[in-house]
Amino acid sequence: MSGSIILEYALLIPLLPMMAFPVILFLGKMFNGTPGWINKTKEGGLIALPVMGASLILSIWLIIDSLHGTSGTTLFTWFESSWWDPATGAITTKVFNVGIYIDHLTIMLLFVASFLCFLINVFSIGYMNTDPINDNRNHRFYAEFVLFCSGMLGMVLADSFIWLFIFWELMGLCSYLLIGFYYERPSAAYAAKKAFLTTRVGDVFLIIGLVMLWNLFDGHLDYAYVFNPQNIAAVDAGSLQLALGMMFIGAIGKSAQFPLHVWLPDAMEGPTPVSALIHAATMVNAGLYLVARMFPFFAATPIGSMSTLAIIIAFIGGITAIMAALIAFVQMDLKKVLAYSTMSQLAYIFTGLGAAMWLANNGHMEAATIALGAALFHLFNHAMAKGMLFMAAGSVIHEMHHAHHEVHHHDHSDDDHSANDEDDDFDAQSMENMGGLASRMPITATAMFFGSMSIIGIPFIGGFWSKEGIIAKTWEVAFLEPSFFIPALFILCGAGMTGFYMSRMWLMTFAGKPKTEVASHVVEKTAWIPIPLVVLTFMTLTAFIWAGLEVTGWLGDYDSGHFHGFLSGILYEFKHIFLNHDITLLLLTYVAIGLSMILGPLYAMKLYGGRLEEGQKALPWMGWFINLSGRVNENSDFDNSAWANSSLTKSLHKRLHFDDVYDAAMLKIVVGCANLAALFDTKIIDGVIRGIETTAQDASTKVRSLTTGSARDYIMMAALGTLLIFGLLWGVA
Amino acid sequence: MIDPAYVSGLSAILFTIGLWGAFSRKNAIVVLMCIELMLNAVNLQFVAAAALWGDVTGWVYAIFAIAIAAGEVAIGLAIFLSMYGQHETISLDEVDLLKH
Amino acid sequence: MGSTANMDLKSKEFALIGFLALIIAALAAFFPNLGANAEGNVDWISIPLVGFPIITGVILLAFASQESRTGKKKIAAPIRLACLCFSLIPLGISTALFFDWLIAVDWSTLGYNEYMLDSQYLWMESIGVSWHVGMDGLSFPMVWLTTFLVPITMIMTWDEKDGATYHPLLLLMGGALIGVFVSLDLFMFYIFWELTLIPMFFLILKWGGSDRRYAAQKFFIYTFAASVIMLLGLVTLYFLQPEGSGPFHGTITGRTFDMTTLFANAAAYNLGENVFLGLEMQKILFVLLMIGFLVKLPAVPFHTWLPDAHVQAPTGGSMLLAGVMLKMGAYGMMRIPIAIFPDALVYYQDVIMAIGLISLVWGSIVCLGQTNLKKMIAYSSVSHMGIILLGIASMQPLGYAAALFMMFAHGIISPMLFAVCGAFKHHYRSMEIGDMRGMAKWSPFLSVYMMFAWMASLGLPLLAGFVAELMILLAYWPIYGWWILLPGAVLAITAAYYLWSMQRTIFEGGDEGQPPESLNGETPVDISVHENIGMIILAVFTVIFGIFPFIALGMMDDWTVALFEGVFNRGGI
Amino acid sequence: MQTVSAFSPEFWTAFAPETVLILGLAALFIIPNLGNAKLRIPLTQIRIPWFFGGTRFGLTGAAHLPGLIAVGTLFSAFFLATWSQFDDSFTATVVVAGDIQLLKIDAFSRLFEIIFLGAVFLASMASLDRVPATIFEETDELVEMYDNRRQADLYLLMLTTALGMCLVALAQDMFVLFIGLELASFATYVLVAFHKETKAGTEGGVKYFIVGSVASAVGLYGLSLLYLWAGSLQLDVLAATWSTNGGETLPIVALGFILVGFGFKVSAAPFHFAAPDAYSGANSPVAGILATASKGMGMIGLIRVLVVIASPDVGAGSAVWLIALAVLAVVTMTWGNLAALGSTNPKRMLAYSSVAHAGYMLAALAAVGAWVSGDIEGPADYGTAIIGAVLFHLAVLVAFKLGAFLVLGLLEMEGGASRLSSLAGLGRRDPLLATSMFIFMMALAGVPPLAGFMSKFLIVAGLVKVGVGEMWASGGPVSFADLHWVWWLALALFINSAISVFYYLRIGVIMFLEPPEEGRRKPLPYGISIRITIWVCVVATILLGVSGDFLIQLCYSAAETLF
Repeated sequence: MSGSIILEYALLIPLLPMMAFPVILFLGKMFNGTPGWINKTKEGGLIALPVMGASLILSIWLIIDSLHGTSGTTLFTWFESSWWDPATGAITTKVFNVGIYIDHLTIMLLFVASFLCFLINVFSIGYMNTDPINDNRNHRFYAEFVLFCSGMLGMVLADSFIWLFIFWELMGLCSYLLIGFYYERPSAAYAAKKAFLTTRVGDVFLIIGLVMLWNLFDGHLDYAYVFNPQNIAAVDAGSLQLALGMMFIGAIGKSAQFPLHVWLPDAMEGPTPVSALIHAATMVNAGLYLVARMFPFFAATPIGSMSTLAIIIAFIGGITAIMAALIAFVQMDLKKVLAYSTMSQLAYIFTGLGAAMWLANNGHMEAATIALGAALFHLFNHAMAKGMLFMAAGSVIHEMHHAHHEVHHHDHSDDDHSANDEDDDFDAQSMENMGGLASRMPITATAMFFGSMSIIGIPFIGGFWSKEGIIAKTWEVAFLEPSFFIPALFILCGAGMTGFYMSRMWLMTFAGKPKTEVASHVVEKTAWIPIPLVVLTFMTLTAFIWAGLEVTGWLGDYDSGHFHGFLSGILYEFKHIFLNHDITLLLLTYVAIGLSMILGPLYAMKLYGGRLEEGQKALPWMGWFINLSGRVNENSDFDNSAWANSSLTKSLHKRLHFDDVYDAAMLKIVVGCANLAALFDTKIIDGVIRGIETTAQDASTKVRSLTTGSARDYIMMAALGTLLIFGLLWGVA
Repeated sequence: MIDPAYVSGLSAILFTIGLWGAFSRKNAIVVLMCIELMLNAVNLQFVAAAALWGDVTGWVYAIFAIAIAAGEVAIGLAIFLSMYGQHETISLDEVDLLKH
Repeated sequence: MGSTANMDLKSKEFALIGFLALIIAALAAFFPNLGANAEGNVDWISIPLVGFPIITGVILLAFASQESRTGKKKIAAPIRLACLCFSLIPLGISTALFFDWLIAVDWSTLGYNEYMLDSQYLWMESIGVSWHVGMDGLSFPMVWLTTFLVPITMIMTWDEKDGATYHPLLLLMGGALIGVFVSLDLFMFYIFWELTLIPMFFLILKWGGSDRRYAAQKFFIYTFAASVIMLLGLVTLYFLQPEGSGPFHGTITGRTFDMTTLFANAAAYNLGENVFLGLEMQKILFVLLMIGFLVKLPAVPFHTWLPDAHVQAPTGGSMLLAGVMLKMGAYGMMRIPIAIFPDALVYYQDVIMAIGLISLVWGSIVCLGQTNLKKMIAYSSVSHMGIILLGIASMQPLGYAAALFMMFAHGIISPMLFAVCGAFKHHYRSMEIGDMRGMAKWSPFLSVYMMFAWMASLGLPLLAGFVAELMILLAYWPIYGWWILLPGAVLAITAAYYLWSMQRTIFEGGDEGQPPESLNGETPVDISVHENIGMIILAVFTVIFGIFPFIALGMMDDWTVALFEGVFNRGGI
Repeated sequence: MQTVSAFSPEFWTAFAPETVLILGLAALFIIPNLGNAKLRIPLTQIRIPWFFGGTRFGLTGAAHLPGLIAVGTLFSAFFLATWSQFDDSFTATVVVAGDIQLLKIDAFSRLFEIIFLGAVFLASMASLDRVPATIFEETDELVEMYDNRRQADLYLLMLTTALGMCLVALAQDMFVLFIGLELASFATYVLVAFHKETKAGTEGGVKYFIVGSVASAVGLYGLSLLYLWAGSLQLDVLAATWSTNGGETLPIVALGFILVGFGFKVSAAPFHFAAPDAYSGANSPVAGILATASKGMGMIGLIRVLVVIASPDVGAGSAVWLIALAVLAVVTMTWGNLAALGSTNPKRMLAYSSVAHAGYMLAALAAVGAWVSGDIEGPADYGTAIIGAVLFHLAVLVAFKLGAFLVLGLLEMEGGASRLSSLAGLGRRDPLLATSMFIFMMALAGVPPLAGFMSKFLIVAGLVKVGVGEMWASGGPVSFADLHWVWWLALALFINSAISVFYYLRIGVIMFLEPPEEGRRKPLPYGISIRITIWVCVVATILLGVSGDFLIQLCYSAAETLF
């Protein structure tokens, strides 16, 4: 492993934010409410910003420094302990190190993390500090924010699964704290607990998986050792698959996949920047990162020995993709739609990873590389786009609020946010209250426009490049391994559904006439907020550059891949996608495009499209779309009532009853048993002790009642005693 | 001379009577008499044994035992008196403030 | 600090304190040099760590009794102050030793049955009792922990009522606890073992809650009965030793209570092919000894004294009880039965594992059903003590080191837990979960500490608790395989009851929160300054030992290695 | 070993303590009666001043005088005994009359003399302040108590008790021993009934007297049987005879009767019934004597009979009394502890606890028997160690049991200690006193590092030692079944002491937790001498626990003289 200067300082990347955490917290405790604290440092925002900037710069330095190949370093020994072999009596030392490990996967995620952390920090200064409800508690926000960032960066840089887990848990904590930011709201407190517990369930399996792995690789969890093919070949593939499966459950929990997905929608109780950073862009990717980390195992184990796990991963992905998309259809809450879409897109990536794993494990290495690359590239695109979308949504909600306050002539002095939520049932997040904002919030609308396109996979924009790859590779596997048809089919339909619900969201928000009087007063005026939107729009639009550089190939090969020439790359991509020699794949591509680009949006237009009101004018690149939607909407006499009243729709409104079932199980079964146990403990176990005492007391009264108080009885007793003694003497003699 | 066996047999009988009386009779004085009876059984025993062994010490023991008995009577009566002074009775059954 | 207000010292009391301080300084400075042991190094243990707190505690108690007799309260403040100063002296010494040994001493050179500052004096030659003290990787962390916790406890419960007796009792308690950990003589060990009961008994009896009478008696009798059984085992063991071995064997009995001799004998027999005393006798004695230790630990089903004792005990009492006293059980196990009865240990390995598992699972499940905050914490420590048993049952140096570190970490975390409960009791006059909502609004500091302590206790990484749990799991899986799912489930349940209790106390409750009725209308106040100080210190150390576990783990690991080489290694069991 | 004949000059020097006691008795007879009486020679008018009787002199008539005399006497006797124990020129001395050994001074008897004299000394010193419990009595009776005649009676009886006990300790002839026993018993009967103004006092006296004299009669009958069998009551003769033909019926019957006689003295169940009544009737110092010294007296008897005479080491059926004693021991300790568990009168509680302690000592004796009877092969120091443990127990018992009674005595000075609640609030009223009471309780319960723990520990050590025997072999395999059944006595003992903690602890709880009774708010009467005695007891309790080594050695060497 090569160690350059920056590697020695790489620890600073997570360390700086971690050290900023107590600083901000205590400064906040001290200076809360003082004008200097509020204006000069934005209640800590301007302390967090340079810190995040510093770690961004360091990260970029690190990335550039180690663009090609793997590198890493061991910083210090965390602790060491010993293992004893009863058979031989030999005692070996097991070392647990702290170190940095860098390969392409790390680089990509490191960039995503540090970049988005920085941007969202900028955004939150605009968002949080202009909201009266947050006064005197923003220091908590920023402190927990930087702590989270250090967790994310640390997890990415960690050189062993142990430290991955440690930072993983740290992120979980911060997510708990930030979801519960408005702790006084029961819903927030509940959501925070739910998020932590649900992910905790996954984490338990994760750590058990780690323990199994540690045992398999006789006492090593550091990547350098466990990714070494010889070491992998040495272990039994079956138990390895078991261990990885356990770890995968952890990933499911963290990335909100099928059985453990319930926490993500509720997590939207947190402030929007939190949703943007943690629940869209970074933390939820941790699960993907973990699974992606497993790739070398699949590559190095014997053919087909671990296909089962690959299939399971793909299945989980497929199921989640379609389920989340379905639920997203009926959501009216702007952020909830995005949350479900996040789930669905992460599911895509899981499916892609599953396909990659399967290919790798069955000896199709090149294909596997491409699939893996596509999946990770989609992770990248999705992170950028979804982060942007959330921030845009946040901006919409924010401005809606202000508009709402102005309309209702609230004086901002004693203004209290949640109080309003209780006073009037105006929900600033509900899309039913929006509409026609395209002209009033041009930047936001643009950002959301391109973001949605990237998520949908409109050709040449952002997600398109990666999504096509995922779908194609999945189907490729499906032809080799029939059981892959189901996930493949799911994600194919998912493409179309994405097209529908994303367009629906955009249209309901920005197109048509304002549905409420508030919406017509919205103005885009808060400082700081637009900056990240613009930057990220640019990032989304320039995704084709990465595609051209064949980032997929580079990402797919963790340690030795390198970028290709731009033009040749872009040409190759085009050929590969639009004029594929393989007819099935070609067909597939066009079906996917058709679904996602034509059918989904068209359907959305029919239902929710509409022109802006007179005099309002959207920016050109959105205008045509709005007008088109308006035309489609008018010219179609499409009756959706059957759909809307179907039982499926109802259960979709109820999120397919997952939450109800889980809550019931938790409250009825677990807590019920717990109460019984508590009762048993006091009544039976302790009852025995008390029983002994009472029996002793009773015996005491009985014994003492023999002392009648009459001397004659005493003498008689003595006489009896004499007889007893004689009896005993005789018995022996 | 008399076979000491008879004497000790007699003393055994006396002793038994005394012990029986000691816990069968209510009246303190009678109980005291029973105790004396037991002591006398002891005396008989000693005397008989002394005769048996032709050993003087037995008689000495007997004399000492008589002295002990005398002392016992003296003390006993004194205590009974004070008891009577407090409880106006010498029936052992009615003196049971202290119990359990 | 509320105390400074009433700290108007009369000159007489100044004189008193100064006089005491002089005596103490003289003792501390002079006696160690008297007790220079064979190697000629100074005996820093006997007087400075053990004798000093006990002596001063007794002296101050004598003064305090005069106070409560003449009814003048002036004396409380200086005595309190004196106790704090006196408790800082052992802390200073042990910390100095800690640093010294951390840097200077290579613990791995310290073989099995070898001790730091090992010094021995004749005590009762007729029955072979010697005053034998020394520290090794097993005992030293606990000693440091004790010296560390006593002043913290004093600070945190600074203005406990009737402080003139309260604080000296804490001092006494600390001395007795240290005595348990440093004693290398069975007799001495037992004496200190029982001596710890008395101050705790009074702490519960005088400063306890409404049902303190029952709780105090239960605590005393329960543990006393168990330790008496243990004593029977010890005496039997004592007479089963070869006659005339050891430095101070009794002139009458011919045996010695010296632990090191016992260990040496046992090891000599065990490492050979033959088994010390034979398996059958080992089993009996093992059980006899373990009863005493398991009750102290406590392990289900012997645990029911703990919730009562904790719920009734005052905050300081709970802190020491959970922080150090429970560890005595684990310490005793590791020190005596395991070291001399390896075969019995192997024989009962699965039983111990089962007991540990039951304690772990049962404790956590019962926690979930508790409505009283302190009772919940008490049961949670039952569950954590179960983890220690798992570590022992794993029969791996890793597991042992984990158990040791768990003792240490839990010794730092659980006092904080109980301090938080105490703060609830003290400031809200209610520890019932659900009596209140949204207290974070009213007492942010308390809420922060609560969350911190709760998180630390549920094993959040980078806090002290995590390392131990991780190591336990690592050591557990290879031996017991899928049983690991139970500890795993417990990790989730633990998180569940902790978070749930937080949700129902410091969260929710709307903008104004819902203070408990027990305050009947007063505005809730946040915790006081000295509580803050104590909490912060505890929190900081929790983080330090979470991020840099090797500080303590190093010597623990070396000790376990020495133990396994000295006790278990004989070509397979 | 030197031999002296009775009343020879060496005799008086050898028996210095007893001599002092006798002189003290004489002084107590004479001095308080000195007055300006004149004797008229008959048929004349000449009156010779004859200072006996008449109106007393102010000095000699002082109420405190008898007490002071008695205390002085007892202390000097105690001092002499102790001192003779520690000087090297001490040699065992035997008193003979003709060919009969009457008394013997050796380490064993000296130790017991020390115990007895110490106990009685402390008790009488405490009695200096002790005024009668006058809860339901009128106050003029208090004056009556101060009347020096009555004081003289009290201390006469005290001295007599001491003398009798010393005689028991010294006796080499069973009958002499018995006479000493009776002497002490008579004195204690009267002492118990000394409060003839209270119902409780007289009742306790009566019961104690009746049961006691029955028991002694039974014991005496046993002696007579023994004499009938052996033709002598000399210890050595009896031992010799026993070893030749101890298997016969007659000696065993005699043994049974004698066991009853001494069993009453040590208050072993079921002969203990009168004890609680007597303790609660008597005033506390006297109860203290009963619980410590007179128990020791009984133990001497048992040791002499069981270990010296009927030592079952040889001959057929030799181990007859082992099982009997073991059963008696277990029954006694369990009975005592159970009864004490629910008792609401502190004095009765202490009485029951002393029953339990008797059980512990009996168990130890059973262990000795088990060792002597040879079904455990072990070196000679086995039995010695255990007897030593018993002696140690008796010695330290004086410290904490008497101390506990003295604390109750201090409470009686302000009116009664017959209810647990009379101890309530002591922790607030007089913390030091409460602490010392708590220390005594903990010592009784056997909590380290107090003397009570050491004694209990030594006894258990003895039991276990016998139980384990020489099994340690070479660390080689040891079967649990090889443990002698005596080991289980140790277990029983421990279980019992675990039970006993409950009621000892309850005293502490009541003292420190409960509020004082009505009318008991004012500070306790001071009572300098009783407090001093309490302090002596506390210090002894702690010191003998922490470093009882020298006393252990002493008891061991004392026990050695038996074998």
